[in-house]
Amino acid sequence: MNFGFSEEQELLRQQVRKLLDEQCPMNEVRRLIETPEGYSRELWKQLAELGFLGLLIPEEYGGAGLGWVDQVVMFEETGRTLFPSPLISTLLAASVIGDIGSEEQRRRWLPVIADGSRIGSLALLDQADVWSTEGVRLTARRRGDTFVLDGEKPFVVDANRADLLVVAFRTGGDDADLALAVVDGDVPGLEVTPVPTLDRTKCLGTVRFDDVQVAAQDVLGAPATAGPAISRVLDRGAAAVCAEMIGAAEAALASTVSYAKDRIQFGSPIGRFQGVKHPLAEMYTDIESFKSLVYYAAWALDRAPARVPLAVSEAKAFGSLAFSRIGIDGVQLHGAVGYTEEYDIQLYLKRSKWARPMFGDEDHHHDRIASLGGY
Amino acid sequence: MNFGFSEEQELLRQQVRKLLDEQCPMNEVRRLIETPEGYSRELWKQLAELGFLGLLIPEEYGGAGLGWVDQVVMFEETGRTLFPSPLISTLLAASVIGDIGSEEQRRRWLPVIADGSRIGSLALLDQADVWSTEGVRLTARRRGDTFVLDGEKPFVVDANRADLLVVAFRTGGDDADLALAVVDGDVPGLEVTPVPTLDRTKCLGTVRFDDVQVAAQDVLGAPATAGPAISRVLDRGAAAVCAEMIGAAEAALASTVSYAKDRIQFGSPIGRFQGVKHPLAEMYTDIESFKSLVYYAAWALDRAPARVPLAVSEAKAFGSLAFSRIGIDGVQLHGAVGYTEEYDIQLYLKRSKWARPMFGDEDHHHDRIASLGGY
Amino acid sequence: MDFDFTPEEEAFRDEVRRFVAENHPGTETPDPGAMKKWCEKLVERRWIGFSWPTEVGGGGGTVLQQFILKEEMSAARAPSLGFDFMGLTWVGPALIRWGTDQQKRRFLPDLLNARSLWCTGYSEPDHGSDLGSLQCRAVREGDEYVVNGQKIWTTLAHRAKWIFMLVRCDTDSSPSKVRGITCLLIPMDSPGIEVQPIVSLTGVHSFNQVFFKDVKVPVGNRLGEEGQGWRVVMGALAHERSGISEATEKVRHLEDLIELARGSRKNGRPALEDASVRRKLASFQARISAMRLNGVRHLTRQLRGEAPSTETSINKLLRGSIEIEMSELALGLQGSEGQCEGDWQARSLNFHGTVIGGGSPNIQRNIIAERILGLPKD
Amino acid sequence: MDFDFTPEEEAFRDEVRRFVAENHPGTETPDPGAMKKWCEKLVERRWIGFSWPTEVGGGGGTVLQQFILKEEMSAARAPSLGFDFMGLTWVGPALIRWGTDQQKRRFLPDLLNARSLWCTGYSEPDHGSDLGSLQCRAVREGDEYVVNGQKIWTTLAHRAKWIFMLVRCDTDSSPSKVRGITCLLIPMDSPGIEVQPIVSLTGVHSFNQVFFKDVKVPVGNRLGEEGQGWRVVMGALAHERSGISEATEKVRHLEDLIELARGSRKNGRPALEDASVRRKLASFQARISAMRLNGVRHLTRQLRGEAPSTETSINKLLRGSIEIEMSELALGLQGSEGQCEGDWQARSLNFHGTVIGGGSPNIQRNIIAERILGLPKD
Repeated sequence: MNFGFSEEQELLRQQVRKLLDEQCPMNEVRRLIETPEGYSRELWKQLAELGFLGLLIPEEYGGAGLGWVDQVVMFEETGRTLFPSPLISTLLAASVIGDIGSEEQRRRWLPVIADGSRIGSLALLDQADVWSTEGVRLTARRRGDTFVLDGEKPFVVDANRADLLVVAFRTGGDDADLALAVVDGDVPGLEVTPVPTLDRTKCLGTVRFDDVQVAAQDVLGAPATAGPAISRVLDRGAAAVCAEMIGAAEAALASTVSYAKDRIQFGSPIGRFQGVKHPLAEMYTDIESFKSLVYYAAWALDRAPARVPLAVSEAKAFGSLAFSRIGIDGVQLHGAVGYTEEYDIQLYLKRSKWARPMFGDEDHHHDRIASLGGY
Repeated sequence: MNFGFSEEQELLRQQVRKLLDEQCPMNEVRRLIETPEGYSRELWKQLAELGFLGLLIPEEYGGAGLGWVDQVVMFEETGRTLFPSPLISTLLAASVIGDIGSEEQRRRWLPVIADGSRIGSLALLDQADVWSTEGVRLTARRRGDTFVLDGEKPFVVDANRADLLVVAFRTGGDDADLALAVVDGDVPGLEVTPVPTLDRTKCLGTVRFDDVQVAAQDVLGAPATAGPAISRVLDRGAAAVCAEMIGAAEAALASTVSYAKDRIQFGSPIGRFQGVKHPLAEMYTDIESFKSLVYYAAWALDRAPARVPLAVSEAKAFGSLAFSRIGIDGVQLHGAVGYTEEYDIQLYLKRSKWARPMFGDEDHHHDRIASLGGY
Repeated sequence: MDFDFTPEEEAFRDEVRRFVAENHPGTETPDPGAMKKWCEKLVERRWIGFSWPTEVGGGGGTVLQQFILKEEMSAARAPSLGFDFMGLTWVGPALIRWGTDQQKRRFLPDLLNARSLWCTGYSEPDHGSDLGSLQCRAVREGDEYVVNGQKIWTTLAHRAKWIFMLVRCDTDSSPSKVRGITCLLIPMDSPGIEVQPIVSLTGVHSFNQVFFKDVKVPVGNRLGEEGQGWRVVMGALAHERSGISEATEKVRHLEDLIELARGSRKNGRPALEDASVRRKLASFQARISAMRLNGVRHLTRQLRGEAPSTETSINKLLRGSIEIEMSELALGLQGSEGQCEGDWQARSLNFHGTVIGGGSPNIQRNIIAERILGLPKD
Repeated sequence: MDFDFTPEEEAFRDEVRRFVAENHPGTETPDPGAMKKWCEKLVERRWIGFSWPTEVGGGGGTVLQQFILKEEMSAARAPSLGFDFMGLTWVGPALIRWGTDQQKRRFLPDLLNARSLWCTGYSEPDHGSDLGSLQCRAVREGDEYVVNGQKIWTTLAHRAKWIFMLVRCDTDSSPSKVRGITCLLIPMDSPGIEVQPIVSLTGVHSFNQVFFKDVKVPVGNRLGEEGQGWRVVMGALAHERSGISEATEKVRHLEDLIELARGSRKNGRPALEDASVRRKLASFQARISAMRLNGVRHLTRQLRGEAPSTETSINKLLRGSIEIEMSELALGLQGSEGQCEGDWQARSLNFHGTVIGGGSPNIQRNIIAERILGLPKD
């Protein structure tokens, strides 16, 4: 029993923080999200060179072979600075390949993800907001050895910048007929329509499949393994979003605390008044508790798979509510300037509105907690 | 359009307040609830003499012929002092008789209610917490000209002190077969088992019917009038409870404000701190808004019957939530003494727990608002 | 206690409804041409400045007619009653009460004929919620005032022709007083005025900072006496804040929200079958009714000639929590779509402006706690 | 990061489970005879004072074993580990750290053998949450202290044999300091002590006021030096407040609540089919998990020898809101039955004691805001 990070993990945190503070401070974030790509390819390369893109990828495939607890440390930092990048998407795509891909498939894709030359994403659900295998409706036709896809996956994160998409589809009526395949971002018939987002540090797109052919060798895993793999990656996705939420929530709190100390009204810093102080204390309480839940979920992802679904749902349910409140209260406690484009707090508010539905909102995860608990 | 009380109504308020302050201050309330009867018969007589028991009863039956807005004024005052008495029950029983009773029945019962010699109550539901005609399940057998009742009505308010009970039952399978009858409190076969209450200023009992005979002349109203009459009296009951809630909530706020002004901590009255001041402001906001809703509902009861169901549900839903919070926050803001038997604030907390489910809690009334609104 | 309207009032309501049916341009935010037409029709009826006395060219409408007019317009999602919100809300009533005949003749016709556009200079940096300590100074030099200082959160300053401006005239060194405050009417094209935009979190430019450097204002442009500025402003404020139009606006948002819920699914089932969704909607409905009725109480006080009470602060607090919770429910119903740009999404960000404008919720709580409940100041 | 237990720890868990299975008296609150038997069994195992060093007769259990012991006992709804909660929580650890050999010999055996009953004299009227300003005075006269003053909220003072008492010894006139505070151990039957009951809102007598009039206490009954009282108390406090037992208690209340929901109906349907009921229950579950994990973080700090952080304040805040909301849901599910006397009803009133005890939610918020976030004091 040990609730704490190792020295290596603390070092990792410092490295990531230093890199982001130096290379991607908030003015750079604001600049990047105005560019067509929305992120910095150079910084992406740099992350790859420092080994940060392959933390979870085993060493034999060019990664660092670390675990989710380490990955969470990194995401806390990318969340803190609202670092715009296809990091989570790429990591989740790699995790599916690592999870059920064949040796050959892993060798083919994991090293090029770890070295930063391929960006990945997930295109799982065509039934929006049904965060389970039930959300996969797209049914492939068979044409010889290949599958042919016709349909649409809405709300695909980073769709416009992904070199490869892990696509879920059905080959029959059962859940055993679920399939996952790696589809090239520029395969003929695949069209991505970007969708403007509220949180512009994140990208969304609709992926349209028009007679897209999927070769047998691009289909991941043995028969009947895709369903469970989808469930697992949805949990991993929720955990990743949670980890970024921690960092973002802490930054929102820090920014509001600092404003409360500096802003003088009626002759005192407003942070002296309990009407300001107490909501800040509640934010802190929520964040610390949320951290406990997320760290536990990350440990479960590494070491106790059976505990993952409940741990993840408790974390995401708690965090979705808490971070939403933090975003709103943070803006409100900034008073009128919270409403301006100039102050950063609004960017965290927008992030909270991004994070809440991502991989299921509080209602979804509360419902799941209840089902898992048999009530 | 006029949102305010008349001079007569303000006068009524002063009269009731003066009487209760003089005759039934809080130490008297505390004494009375330790007595077997739980209220003061002398004071009841006095209320009758002053005409306060028959505000709503038409003048030709010995009442004052006033309306619900007047009655609300009086209930605000009885709520303020947590006046222990079977007032609401008696008034509601009279209102059913006045509503659908025959001329003869009115002459028989209304004057003896108005003059204080008979206490009444409602025994409507045998399906607890189904606040509609669906909650009436008790089915009477016919024996010649009389109906025979066998069964139980739980949670009957003031059952132990009622001289007459307005009982709802069924004579067949349709809602048209619903019936209401006046049953004497000491009729053979009727047994009341008192149930200890959390809010001891209020009384509950289970009424058991064992071959209780109801004569035809005691059945109220023409056929098929009982169902609508039950619906109407449930709304009136909710309005009456709301009016008492206003008074109680205002008293809880006043007591907490006064404590916040007097109690010194860290060198200041605690009422200086926003952590105390702001919840008090929220209480005030809730109470004033609740008043608006209740006064409107009272006006609708007098003048616009079609608007009653929605107006009552909006008031009771809002008030159930608000008063619950006020009770809890009131105790909490009193700090440790709020937890003691000695301070009055706990009595208001208990009243809030009484009032919330009475004639439907916030969930019930929110559901009803939604149904009435067609969503 | 009477919540009915007289037959005359009901007849007026019908008149408004007919007018709207005939003249509604089909959208709440028409293009300038259609808006101009809409305003012309309103001017014909004297519904701009409807509650102002007929002697000054107003419509002479009663408080209740005004209430009915606003409520019906809002319910029908009609465009606003003119576009000079600040001018009609603040400047007109203040001019009528405090203006010289010359000032009235000069400014009221434009206001009544929808040809004006005013902004108001109240807030200053570092004194957002604390009007009594404003710093902008006017020094009298002969027949002119020379104004120096800065205003912030000035809505539409970049388009307004005039600013209704509060300055400090006293030479008293202690600044935290309302005594020295004076009201000036200043053309926005005066030399020495500079307007800098403030962009909102949704990228919209409506607020501004306004800088005043040696701006010369003729003494004839002073409204009321020196030191009366506070009363000039507050008198106007009292009569325009029943909160009823806010309640009516919320009724419409709730209708939208119910429609959104009708088209959404939750946990695989229609969202309207979800008990928590239904109850939240119902709770909004109850609270919006409370807002409306609180507004009616405010009206009654007006009708009785009583001083306005705390209904404004109460309704602002109610409104703040309703805005937050409605936005959260709406985005929750939208799910992934809530991550994209859209009306509800913009509303979920924009309400922060309305919640904070005119005093944050904490300021409202202080007002209630200190002025009504008599708790000690912090 | 590791949330697993070692095989040895798991073996100890099994041992506790077996013990409970064999010795559980069938109720959490057994009659005195059964409680005595239960305590004897605990004493045999050295599970009373389990975490105290073996040198003083304690069980020598590790922090984690102690955690496992408490968690399993709570999960099994076993009676408490002894009945002298105050003695075991405050007095024992303080004696072990600060007591003279003679004091240890005199007091520890009774504590370990479940023969003691202590109360603690911290709070005073007007200084409930502000321990540093306590007023109760002890004046040294030869070999004795003479104690005068008053304590309040003294749990079980009417039954305790001894009081673990904080007094002020300094003659310094400025009272708001912890410097002069001293800890005395005083027999409750000393002449000059008077106990007055405080009855709770549920009619239960557990708190008291205790009056001290010229109570003479031998100097040998002083624990630690004069002026060290604050450290004596705080050292003990730090080690007993992981908040894990509170979380485990809440787990059990949640089980009860789910059972209640299982047997209730809402709007004519089983309450567990009601989305809002289910989600509230799930939200309690998530928050209780957070409490437990916050407690584990606290344990880790202890294991690493680090100073305890804010986990206690955090968990007290979490707990407060969970208590309130669980009570509201429970009574909501009970409907009319909630108006009667019963367990949930009593709990819905009683939690006010636990929420306020040890510092109200507002005090916790101040602690977090000032000590952790560095905001200025009010």
